[in-house]
Amino acid sequence: MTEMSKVVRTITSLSFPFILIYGLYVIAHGHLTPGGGFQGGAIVASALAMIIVAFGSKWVLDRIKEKNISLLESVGAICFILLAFFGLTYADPVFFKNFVVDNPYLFGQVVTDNAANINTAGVIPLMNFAVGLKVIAGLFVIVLVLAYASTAMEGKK
Amino acid sequence: MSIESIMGDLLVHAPAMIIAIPLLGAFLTPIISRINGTLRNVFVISIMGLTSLFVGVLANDIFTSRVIKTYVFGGSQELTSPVVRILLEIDALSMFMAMIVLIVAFVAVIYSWGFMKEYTGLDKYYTLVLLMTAGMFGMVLTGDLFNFFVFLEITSIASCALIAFWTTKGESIEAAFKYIVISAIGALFVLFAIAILYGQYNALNIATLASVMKYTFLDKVALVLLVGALAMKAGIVPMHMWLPDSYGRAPASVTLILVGATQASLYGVFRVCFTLYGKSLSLTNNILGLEDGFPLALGTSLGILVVLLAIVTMLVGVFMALKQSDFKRLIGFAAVAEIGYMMLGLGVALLSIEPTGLSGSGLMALKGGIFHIFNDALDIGLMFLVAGAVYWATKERSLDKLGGLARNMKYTSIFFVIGLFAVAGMPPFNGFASKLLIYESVFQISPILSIVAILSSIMLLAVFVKVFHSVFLGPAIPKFKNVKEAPISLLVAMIIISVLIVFIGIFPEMFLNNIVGPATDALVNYSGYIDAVVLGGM
Amino acid sequence: MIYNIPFIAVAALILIGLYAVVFKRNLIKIVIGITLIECGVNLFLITLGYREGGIAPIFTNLPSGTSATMALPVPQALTLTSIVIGVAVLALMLALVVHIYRHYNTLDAREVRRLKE
Amino acid sequence: MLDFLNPLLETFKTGSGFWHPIIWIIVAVIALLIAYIVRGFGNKNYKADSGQTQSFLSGNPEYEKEQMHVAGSNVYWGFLESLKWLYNILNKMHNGYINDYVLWFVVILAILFIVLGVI
Repeated sequence: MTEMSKVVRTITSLSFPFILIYGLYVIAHGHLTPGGGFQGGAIVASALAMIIVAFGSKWVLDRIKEKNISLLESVGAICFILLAFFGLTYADPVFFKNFVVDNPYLFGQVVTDNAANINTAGVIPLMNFAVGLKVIAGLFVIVLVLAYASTAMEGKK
Repeated sequence: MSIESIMGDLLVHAPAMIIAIPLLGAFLTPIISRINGTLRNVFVISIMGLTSLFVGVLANDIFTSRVIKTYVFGGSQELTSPVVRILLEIDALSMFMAMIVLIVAFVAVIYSWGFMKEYTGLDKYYTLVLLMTAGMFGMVLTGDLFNFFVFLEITSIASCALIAFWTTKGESIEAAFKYIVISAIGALFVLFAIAILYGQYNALNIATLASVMKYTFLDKVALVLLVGALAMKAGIVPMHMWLPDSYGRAPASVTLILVGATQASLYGVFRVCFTLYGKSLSLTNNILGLEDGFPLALGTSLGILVVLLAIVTMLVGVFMALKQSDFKRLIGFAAVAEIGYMMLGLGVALLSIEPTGLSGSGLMALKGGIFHIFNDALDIGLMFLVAGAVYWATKERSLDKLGGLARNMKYTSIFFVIGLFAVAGMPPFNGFASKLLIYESVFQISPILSIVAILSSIMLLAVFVKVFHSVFLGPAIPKFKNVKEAPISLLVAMIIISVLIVFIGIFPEMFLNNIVGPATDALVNYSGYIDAVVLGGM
Repeated sequence: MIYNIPFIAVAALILIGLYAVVFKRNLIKIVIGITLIECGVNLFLITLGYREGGIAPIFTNLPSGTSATMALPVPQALTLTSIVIGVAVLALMLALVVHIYRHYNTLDAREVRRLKE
Repeated sequence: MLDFLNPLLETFKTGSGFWHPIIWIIVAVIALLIAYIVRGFGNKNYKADSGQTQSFLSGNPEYEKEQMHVAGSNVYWGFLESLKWLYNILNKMHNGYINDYVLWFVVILAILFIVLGVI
């Protein structure tokens, strides 16, 4: 896919940060509102897909290697599983234990009133971040590679 | 910390670790393979070794004490009723299947070291292999229907990507596409059936569902969808066509794991028939929906169908295998025929089930069928490994062009002979023991079934004698004058499987009493499975 | 009657999807058929979780002092899982179709059959 | 002392019959020994590299060794030929269309629906 017209590229550049922020918001508020790692990650990845469509897959591949994105995806998955493993290192060990609950600093507070308190839910937001990272990288690399493959096929004809 | 407390901790967390360690290894592999290829191979093998430690500890406990173990994720281990936790439930049959999965995955990883050396993209290959292993472990260990679906999909996606690993070959891609279409549709119908059950009983846990199963109209629909879809994933004729395609075109190491994946689906069929619908098997329903005609028990009507499908599976498998000229595709059809034996055991057990339970020849047939799952994984797996070694050495898969390889590949041809006798059910190898169980117990139900099974076994022998003749015997062909023996890792993989084949073949009764027997008892005794999770039993 | 419409839609989606997989020759259409089946199953799951007059199952969304019915979140979680899996399967199938087109120069299912008999 | 061997040496019981692999192996070894002894009674005046080892094809010239190998698809030619009617059906079944693979699944589902009395 070659790059599209200047109008499209400008609009994409303008709207990209907003979509990005919205996606990150959905990831970060996964434990309070409908959404979470996958949904927010899909939103961010659609912003990145928009970049691929507007600027062309070759432009993107010049800037970031597909191998590095795959690495990022692995990191997301490892974070998720390690969070599950950490549950084994605390008292009363269970796999997937919510081990950060009951501390006042990191998502550890217990919900007492009806207000939307983001600093709650323990390990769930952390897992949402991990899943979000994995989904962003995974969907991005899928779209990128598929777009590049179809470009290569057009070039062959 | 004393040894006992460490062993106790290992045992408590073993069910989760069996799934989690391959999963962790899968995602660590891309990072480690950036350092060094050899380090990655060692890492993957050590991950499998660590997993086998947990499998060993858990299997030792389950087969000696014959208890059903549960593991609850993320909460206290005490179960409350109704069960709303995500849990693993491991009885002897699950453990039996987990052992098969472990053996095929471990051997495949060792085999891959030499077999896949010359190809690129191995970080993804090993990631997918470990992911697939985790998926298969999940399928056999889970106590939750929805998790079964999730692990089924993980296994299908990973194995599809592995079948298409040689993307330079059009046939591999075609086989992978056919496989993913079949498995996507199968898995979606499984999910539909799960949704039907969930909508009725508001539960996803297999034990809970089995305890409240009322066998209504919708339950019948769910049973049909589950059995149909899982049978397709297991490769029952006439839904087997994807199986020779994908077995024939995947790399040999992947094919070995695919055998395990197919049998994990077969485990699903066994579990659905005997545990989920265990209480309903002796209930009567009218065939064709007639008000007063043909009242048959569910077990009988399902059993007749399964037996018919099993007969067709055996016959079509061997007849198609006889005419193949592609080495691995031929073994794929032989694998179809072997699946028929397990289904025959299942079908005869369903036919002879009574309200009081299963006993006598029906139980023996079921034992034979379950025993044969293990033997089939080893025998057919060894055949595929030999085919892979021949392909590694000659880069040729057509039986018409191969010949005279026994001169250069002595050890490989010895392993082929062992596999040939084992597949064909010749004493003293393991295939004979399980097939003898099936023949003799099926003979009590209907002699014709037994005759067909023996005939199909004889034809399997004929099929593999043809392969032996055209690949290993005959004059040396100039093209293959300088063919080398397979490298050491391929030989080690084949030795492991051969030793298991001979060991089980010489000591079948010990294996039957200590491993197959508890597995069969656990499968038949559905109330034990329910009691382990649902408080207050049924 | 009005409550049956989702179930009719489920049956229609699954049957249309199966029709597409069984009778359409274009590989892309087969992929679309599988996606339709998946949509049908997802719709079925999400319909099971519907409660009349229920509100979204968010803990902090419940007006204080009232006891409104919340929709059950389990089917929604199941649907989300199924959608995630569906994305992976769809991506894989499309990647394979791209490769098939590269090797066979056609998307006709009747010609993509080097593996037969 | 050798008690641990006892579970290994049990007879394999199938419910209606039994089989002991060790005894079978002993018998097989004895049979092979007898065959080897009988082989010793064979013709002593066999000489390699003489006219004895030449194959005689009714006076026809002998082909090169490479051409004498019966290729894989020619084995069981007669069997396949006589069962042609069966193989025609099977070949039609295995036509490689992905659509038909799914169609078979639908057919089996329909049969299951009928047999289990849903419809």
